[in-house]
Amino acid sequence: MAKYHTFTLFSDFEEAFGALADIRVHKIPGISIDDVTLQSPIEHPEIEEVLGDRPVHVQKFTFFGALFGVTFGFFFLAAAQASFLAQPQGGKPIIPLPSNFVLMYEMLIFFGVWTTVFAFIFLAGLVRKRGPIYSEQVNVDQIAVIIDVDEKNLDALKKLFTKHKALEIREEKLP
Amino acid sequence: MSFKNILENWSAFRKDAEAGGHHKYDHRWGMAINLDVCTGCNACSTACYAENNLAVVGKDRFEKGQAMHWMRIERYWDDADRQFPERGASFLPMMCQQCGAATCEPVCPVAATYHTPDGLNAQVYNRCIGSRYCSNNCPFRVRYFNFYSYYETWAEPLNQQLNPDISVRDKGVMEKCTFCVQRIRASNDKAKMENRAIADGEVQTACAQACPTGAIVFGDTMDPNSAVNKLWAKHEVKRGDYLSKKPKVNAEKRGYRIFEELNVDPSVMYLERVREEI
Amino acid sequence: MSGFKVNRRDFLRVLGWGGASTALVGCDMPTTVTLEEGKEDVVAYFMPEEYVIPGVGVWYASTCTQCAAGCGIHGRVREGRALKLEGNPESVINRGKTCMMGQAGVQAHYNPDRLTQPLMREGGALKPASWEVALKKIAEKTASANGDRVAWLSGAVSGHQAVLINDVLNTFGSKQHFVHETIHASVWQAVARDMLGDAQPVLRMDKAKSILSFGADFLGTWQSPVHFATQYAKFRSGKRGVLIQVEPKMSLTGGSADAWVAVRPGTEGILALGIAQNLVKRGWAKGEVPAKLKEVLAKYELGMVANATGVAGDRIQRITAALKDHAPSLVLAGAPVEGGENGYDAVSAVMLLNILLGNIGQTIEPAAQFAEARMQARSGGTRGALEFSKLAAAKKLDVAFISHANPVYHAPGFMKMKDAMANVGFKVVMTQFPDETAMQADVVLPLYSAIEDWGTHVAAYNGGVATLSFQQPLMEPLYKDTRGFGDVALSLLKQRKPKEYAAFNDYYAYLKASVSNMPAAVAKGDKNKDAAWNALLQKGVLETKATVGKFKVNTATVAAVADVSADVQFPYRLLPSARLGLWDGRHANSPWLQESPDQISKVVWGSWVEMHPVTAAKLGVKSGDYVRVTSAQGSLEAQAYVFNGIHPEAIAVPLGQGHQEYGRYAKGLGVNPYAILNPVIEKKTGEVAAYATRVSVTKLDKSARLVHMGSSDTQMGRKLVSTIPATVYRRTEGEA
Amino acid sequence: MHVNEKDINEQIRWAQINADVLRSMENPRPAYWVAVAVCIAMVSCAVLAEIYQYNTGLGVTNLNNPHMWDMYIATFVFWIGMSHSGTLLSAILHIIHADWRKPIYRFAEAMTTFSLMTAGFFPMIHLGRIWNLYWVLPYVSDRGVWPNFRSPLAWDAFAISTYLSASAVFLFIGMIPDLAICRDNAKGWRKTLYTTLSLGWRGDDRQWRNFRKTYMLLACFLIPLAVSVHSIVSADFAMSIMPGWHVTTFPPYFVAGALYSGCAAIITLFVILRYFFRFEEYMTTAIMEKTCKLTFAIAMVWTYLNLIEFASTWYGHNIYDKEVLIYKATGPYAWIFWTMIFCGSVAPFALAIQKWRRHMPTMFVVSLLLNLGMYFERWMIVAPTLSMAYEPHQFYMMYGSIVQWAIVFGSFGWFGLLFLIFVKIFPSVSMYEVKEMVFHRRRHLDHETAVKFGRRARDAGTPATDTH
Repeated sequence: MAKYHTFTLFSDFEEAFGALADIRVHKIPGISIDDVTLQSPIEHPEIEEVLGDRPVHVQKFTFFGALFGVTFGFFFLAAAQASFLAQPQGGKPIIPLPSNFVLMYEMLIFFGVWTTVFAFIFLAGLVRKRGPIYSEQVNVDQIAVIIDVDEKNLDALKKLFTKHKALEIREEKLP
Repeated sequence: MSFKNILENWSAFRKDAEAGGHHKYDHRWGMAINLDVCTGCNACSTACYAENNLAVVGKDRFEKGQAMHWMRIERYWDDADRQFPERGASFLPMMCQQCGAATCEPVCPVAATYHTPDGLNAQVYNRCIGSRYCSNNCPFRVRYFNFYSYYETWAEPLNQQLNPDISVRDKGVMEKCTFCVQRIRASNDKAKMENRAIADGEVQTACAQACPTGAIVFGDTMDPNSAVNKLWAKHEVKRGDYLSKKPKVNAEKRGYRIFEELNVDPSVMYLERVREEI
Repeated sequence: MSGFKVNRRDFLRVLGWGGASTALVGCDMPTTVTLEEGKEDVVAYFMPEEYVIPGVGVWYASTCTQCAAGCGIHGRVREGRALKLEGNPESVINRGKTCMMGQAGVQAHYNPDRLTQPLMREGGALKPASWEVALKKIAEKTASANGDRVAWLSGAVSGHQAVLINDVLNTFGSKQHFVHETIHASVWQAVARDMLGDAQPVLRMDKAKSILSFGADFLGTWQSPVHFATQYAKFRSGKRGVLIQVEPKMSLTGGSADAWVAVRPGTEGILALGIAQNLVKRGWAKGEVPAKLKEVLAKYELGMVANATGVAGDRIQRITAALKDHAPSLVLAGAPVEGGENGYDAVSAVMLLNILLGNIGQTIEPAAQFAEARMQARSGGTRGALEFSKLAAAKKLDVAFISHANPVYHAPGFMKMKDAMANVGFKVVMTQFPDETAMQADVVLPLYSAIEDWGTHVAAYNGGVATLSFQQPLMEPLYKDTRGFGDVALSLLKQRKPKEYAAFNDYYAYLKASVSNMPAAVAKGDKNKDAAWNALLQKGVLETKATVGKFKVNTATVAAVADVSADVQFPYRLLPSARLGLWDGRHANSPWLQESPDQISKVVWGSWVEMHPVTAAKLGVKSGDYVRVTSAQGSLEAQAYVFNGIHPEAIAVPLGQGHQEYGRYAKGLGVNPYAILNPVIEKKTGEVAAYATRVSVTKLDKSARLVHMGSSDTQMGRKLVSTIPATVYRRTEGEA
Repeated sequence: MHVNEKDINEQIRWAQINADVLRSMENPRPAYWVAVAVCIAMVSCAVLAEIYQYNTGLGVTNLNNPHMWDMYIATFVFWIGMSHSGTLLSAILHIIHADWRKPIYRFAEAMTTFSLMTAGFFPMIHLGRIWNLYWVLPYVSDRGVWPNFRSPLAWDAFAISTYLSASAVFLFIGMIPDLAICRDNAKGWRKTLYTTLSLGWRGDDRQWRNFRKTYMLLACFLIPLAVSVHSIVSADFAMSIMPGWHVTTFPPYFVAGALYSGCAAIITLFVILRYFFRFEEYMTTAIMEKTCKLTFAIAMVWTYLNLIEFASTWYGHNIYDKEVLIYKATGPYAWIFWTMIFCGSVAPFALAIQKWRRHMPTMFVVSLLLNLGMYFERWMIVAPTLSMAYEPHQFYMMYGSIVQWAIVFGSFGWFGLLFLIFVKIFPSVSMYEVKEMVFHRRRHLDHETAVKFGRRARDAGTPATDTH
C-alpha cells in the first residue's frame, strides 16, 4: 500500500495544536503522534503538551566533553612540564597545581563547548538530506505539521486538518 | 614522554618553595658587596660594558630611559634636606640579584628565563619573545630590553672588541647581568677537564675583578671555604625564606639583602655603609 | 676583522711570550688567527699550529697609558684581537685592579676615528701622505733648525720614550722639553720638595688611621687613583680609618668621606693654618714648634678662621680632635687648593699639618726613586704649556714636536695656543686621533694605539717601590700606515745621527738591547738575556734598584695665606673640576666613558654647571635650566645641576667636554671651562691657578631635561644603602 | 513622571519583523561606504605604524626600562572588557529569562566576538619579537620546549582563544534560525552563503528542542568563561608583586569594569543602529531604559570596588602601595586619574535620570564618556605602577609615542570595519527571538488561551520577572 508524505500549513497556532491534540487522542486510527513532525518559526515549549516529551541528549555529550577537557588538561600540562624539558624556576615546583588548575578550567570549557556544538549539529539532524516538501512560510509566521500516512488514512487526516482551518495541505506519494 | 615518569617523580616535581623548589644545586653563585669601601667610581660598570658587549645607546635614547647598564652605580643623597651632604653620598652598585625565588621567572610566557642548577637566573636570548613581563615584575628593575638593533650602532672597528664568548643581542630581546656566566662556564669546563672542583676565586666577574677597592666579592655560596660564603656567615645573612628564617643573633651585623621582605631570596648581600660622627 | 693584518712571523714572535705568559697568568692557552694580506685564511683552522686552540684567549702583560699613573695590565687576546683589559696583580701600583679609564683602553684602540695615515699640510689643508714623504719633509724642515729654536711639547712621559725625546732634542742642542698635564700635582710636589726635601713622598694610607684631605681627590683624579683606591681599601678595613674631606665641591673622594666639609673656595689654606693653630694651642703638636711659625699661626684663631672659611669654630675643633684621636693621620692637598692664586702657601699650610701631627716618617715616607734618572717620569703641570705658548707667540720657535698631548684643546683659553702655534715655523704632531692640535700641524704622524705599541714606563708616583713597567703589543696594528712612537722617534734620530742608531732597525730592538743592558734587569734570573727578557715581558713589571732619599723637614717656607678677594661683578668662583672617566678630556672620544655617568651628578653625554640650591634660588634656576657662566675671559652655556654638595660661593663646570675636533663621539659636545679661565698664575710655582677664576652666572630662558642616570635623589625610606655609626662597626668587627 | 510602556509592540506582524530586519541587510547607503572608507583609513594608519615599529624596534614607542608596558596592554584590557557585554546580555539575561534582551543581544554578541578579535592583536603587537609569537602556544616542538604554563601571559593565550571560539560559536548557533530565514529570502552568493551556514535548518520541533538545550548549555558555559577570562587578564597584574598591581580585588574589579565598558558600548551601538537602520520598533526606549538601569547598577559596583581598592591600600599601610596610590592621585598622571573618576563614577548618574536616558543623543554622548573613563582606568592600572614601584632609582614618567597612538587608533577602525561588514551580512536583530518575545507576551496577555492550553509557569519564554 502506498505511503504519502503530507505537509500542512496553519497560520493559527492554536488550531494547529488542536489538530495535534486530536491526533494524540487517536481520532484517526493508525496515525500516532510520534509520526508527527512540527515545523515552526519559533520555539514552542508548550507543544510538548501535545507532542509528548521527546528526549534531548545534548547535555550528556557536554558532560563527557567537559570531563575529558579537565582530565586531558591535567595530564597534558603535567606531561608537558615534567616529561620534556623541565623548566626549573627558583623556589617553584615543576608541576605547579594552582596555576595548572586555571588552564584545566579553561580546557574544561573549551572541550565542553565544542562537544556541545557538534552534538547539537548531530542530534538536531542538521546538515543532512531533508524531505522534499518545504514552505518558507514556516520561517515567517506559519506552522507546519508533517506526517507520513498510509493511503487509507489520508482523507481522514485531511478532513481533520481542514476542520482545524489548515491553510494548505500538500502531499506526495512516497516511493 | 611517559606518565610513568611523572608518577614516579611526582613528589620531586611537586617540591615547592619551602623545599627550595625543584633543585639540586651544584653551585650557588653569590656576591657580597661592601658599601663601606665602595667609592662609586664606575670601574665595575665600565668593566661590565667591556666584558658583556653592552650597547652604548647615545644621548637621546639615554634621555628616553633606554640605557643598558647591567651594572649601575646608584647614587643617593641622604642629607638632601641639610645645607650640605656632610656624610658624603650613598653609592649602591645594583645589578641582577640572581634571586633564589626570582619573580621574573614564573611570569615569562615562554620560559626564556629560568633557574640554572648553579643558582643563576639564566636569560635565554634565543627563546625570548620580548613580552617584557619579567622586567615589569623585577623589584630591582635590573632587566634591560633591546629596544633597537644596537649592534648596528657599533662603528667599525669598535665591533672588533666584542667578546666572542657571548652573543650580541638583537632588538626585541630582554637582557641582564649574568654574573659573567661565560667566565663561570669556562672555568667549569676547565675544572672538569682537569677533573677537580672549581677553586674559590678562580671565577671572577668582570666587576669584581676590576673593583679597585675590592668591595665586590664573588664566589660560590655553597662552598664553605669560599670568601663570599665566609662573609655571608660572618654577617649572618642566610639564604631562603624570609618568614621562616630566624632573626640574627647579633642584630648589629652589617649584612643585609635589599628588599628582603619581598622574599625573593637575592644572591647578593650588601654590607652596610659606616660613617664616623665628626 | 677586515681592518687588520697579521704578519705571521711577528705574530709567532709575540706568541713566544704569550705561551709563557699564560703559565704566569694561569688562565687560558695560547691561540692565534692566521690572516694573510687581511684575508681570513680559513684553511688554517683545518691545519692549526700545534699551540692553536680556536676560541681560547691569551693574556699578555702590558701597561695602561690611559693616564700617567702607569698601572700594569693584562690584555686578553683571542683570534688575534685584544678584547679585554684587566689589572696586572704583579704591579705594585694597581695590584691587579683597574679604573674605568683603564677598562676603556680597548676603545681608545678600536676607536673608529683613529688616524690611519700621515697627513701633510699642502696649501692650507691637511692632505694624506706616505711616511717616506712625511719624514723627508721633516728632514728638510729640521735640517737647519738648532738650539733653543726647537722645542718638544708632550704630556707626561717616562721610560725610554722620555729618553728618546731627550735624545732627539739633544741632536738639535735643545733643552726645551715642555711637559703639559691639565690634571697634575705640581704644587704639591713643589711644596713637598721644599718642606720635606722630597718631591714625591710616599703616602701610606694603609698605615693612616685618619685622612684629612683638602680637595685631594685621591680616589678619582689625584696622582695615582687606582693605587690610592687599593690603599684606601686597607685604610677602611680593620680598625676603620676616618676620612675627612674639606673642599668647595664634592669630589668622588668627598662622596666617601665620613665628614664632608664645605669650605669657602680658596680659603682651604686658612683653614689648614687654623687647624694648625688649634693643634699648637691645645698642645697636640708633635715636636718643637719654631717661634717664627708661632708668629705666623698667631692670628689664625678660631673666630677669624671660621669667618674666612665659613667652617664653624667647633667643627674645626672637632676635626682637630679627630686627627689627634685617630693617629697616625695623613693630610693631603689637591686641585682646589693647588689651583688657588695662593696655592703654594695653602699647600704649605697643609703640609705643615703633617709635620705638626708627626706624620712625617709615619704615614709619609721618602720616595724610592727609579735608579735611572733619564728614565724617570717627566710629570708637569700647566706651566709647560704656558712657557711653550709664550715662546711660540714670540716667534722664538722654528720647529715644534708635539706628542702625547693636545695643547690646543687643553691649554687655558687665555694662552691663545692656537694663534701661538701659528707663529711656529714647522709643527710635527704625533698622535692617534684627529684632535684640535693635529688640525694645526704641518705634519701629522699617526701613532700606534697603546695596545699596538712598545714602551716602558716609570710611574711618577710609584707607591714606594721603584719599578719599570713594560708596554708590549697585545695585537698587530689595525692600520698598516700607523707607527709606534718609539719607531718614529728613532727614525727622527736616524735622520740626524744615522750611525749611532743604525744597530736598531726598530724600537723593539732598541728596547730589548737597552733593557737587557740595565744592571737591575739581569741581576736576578739566569744570565741568558733572552730568557730574562721573556720573563720580564711575562711579568710585565721589573723591580729595579731604587735610591731612597731622606727627609729634611723645613717649615721656613710656611707663610700667611692670603684670603681670596671678593668681587661684585663676578660673585662666584669657578671650579673646573676634573672627573675620573673623561679625565681632562682625552677620553671624550670613548663611547663607554661618555655613557658612563659622572659619579656625583650622574650626568652623561655632556657638560653641566653645578651650583648650590641657595645660589640656584638666588638666580631662580632649577636643574635642567640653561645658564651662562661669564668670566673676564669669556662665557659658556650649559644646563644647571643643582645639588647641595657644593659651596654656595662656587660654580663648578667639569672638564672633559667642549671638543671642536676629536672624532664623532667628542666633537661638539658640551663646553670646556678652561676656555674662560682668567690668566692668574700661582707666583711661586708658575703654574696656572685654575681655581682662581671668578665668574658671574645668568639664567637663560631655555630649559630641558638634564640627561642623567637615575631618578630619585633620596632612598624614599627604602633600605637600599643603609648606614651605621662607626661605634657599632667597632663593636662588631672593628678589631678584625 | 513614570512612563509605563511596553518593551515592544506585541501586535507587530511577524512578516513585518522579517521584512524590517532583512531590509537592514540590503542596499547600503552612501553613509555606509563612507564609514567603511574611514575605518579602512584608520586601520592603514595602524598598519604603517606597526611596519615602522617592526623594522625599527620597540624603542619607537617611548617605552623604557621601568616602563615596559603601556598603551598596548591598556588597550588590550579595554577591548577584552568590551567583549563582556555580549556575554552579559545574551547569556546571563538569557538564563534569567529577561526577554527584553532579545531585540538587542545579537549585535552585542557580535561586539563580543569582534572586540575579542581586536584585543587579540595587542599582545602580539606589543611583543619584541612578534615573529616568534607562536612560541606561546602549546604546540609539540621537536625540541620538547613548551610554553611556561605558570605565566599569566600563557593563561591569556589559552583564555582568549577559548573565549573567542566559544563566543563565536555562541553567536553562530544563536543565528542559525535567522540564517535559515535569510536563506529563504536571499539570491546569488548570499544564497549559497546562507544555505551553507544555516546547516539546513527548517525549524523542526526536534531541531528546536536540541537548539534550546544547546543554547542554554552554551550560555551556562559562557558566563563562567567570561568571568574567568577577565580574571585571568587581571592576573597579568595581580599575579605580579608590583605595588598597585598585586591587588586581591583585581579579578572582580576587572570583571565589573569589563561589564561596565561593555554595557556602555552597547548603548553607543544601540543608538547608532536604532538611528541608521530605523529599528525604533525593536530597539525601543523602554529597552534602552532597562539597559541604562543595568549599566548604572554595574557602574555603581565598579565604583564600589574602586573605593574598596583605595581603602584597602590606604589602611593596608604598605608603603609601596600607598606611594603608588598617592602618585596616581597627585602625580603627573593625576589629570587622567580624576578624569577616570569623573567619567566612571560621576557621569553614570546621568543614566539615573529618566528624562536623559530616554534622550538618545544624550545617551550616546554619555556612553562615550563612560568608555573614555574605562579606557583611562585601564591605562591608570598599567602605567603608574611601572613608573613608580620599589626601586626609586628607576622611577620614570612617560607618555606613549605617536606610534602607539596610531596603532590604538587603528584598532577602533578595525573593530568598526568588522562590525560594518557584520551588519550588512548578518541580521543584527534576532528575528526568531523577537517573534518568540511578542508571541509569548501576547499569549501571556490573553488569559483564557493560557488556561486552555494549561500553560505552566515553568514554560520557557515567559519572563519570570515580567510583571509590568
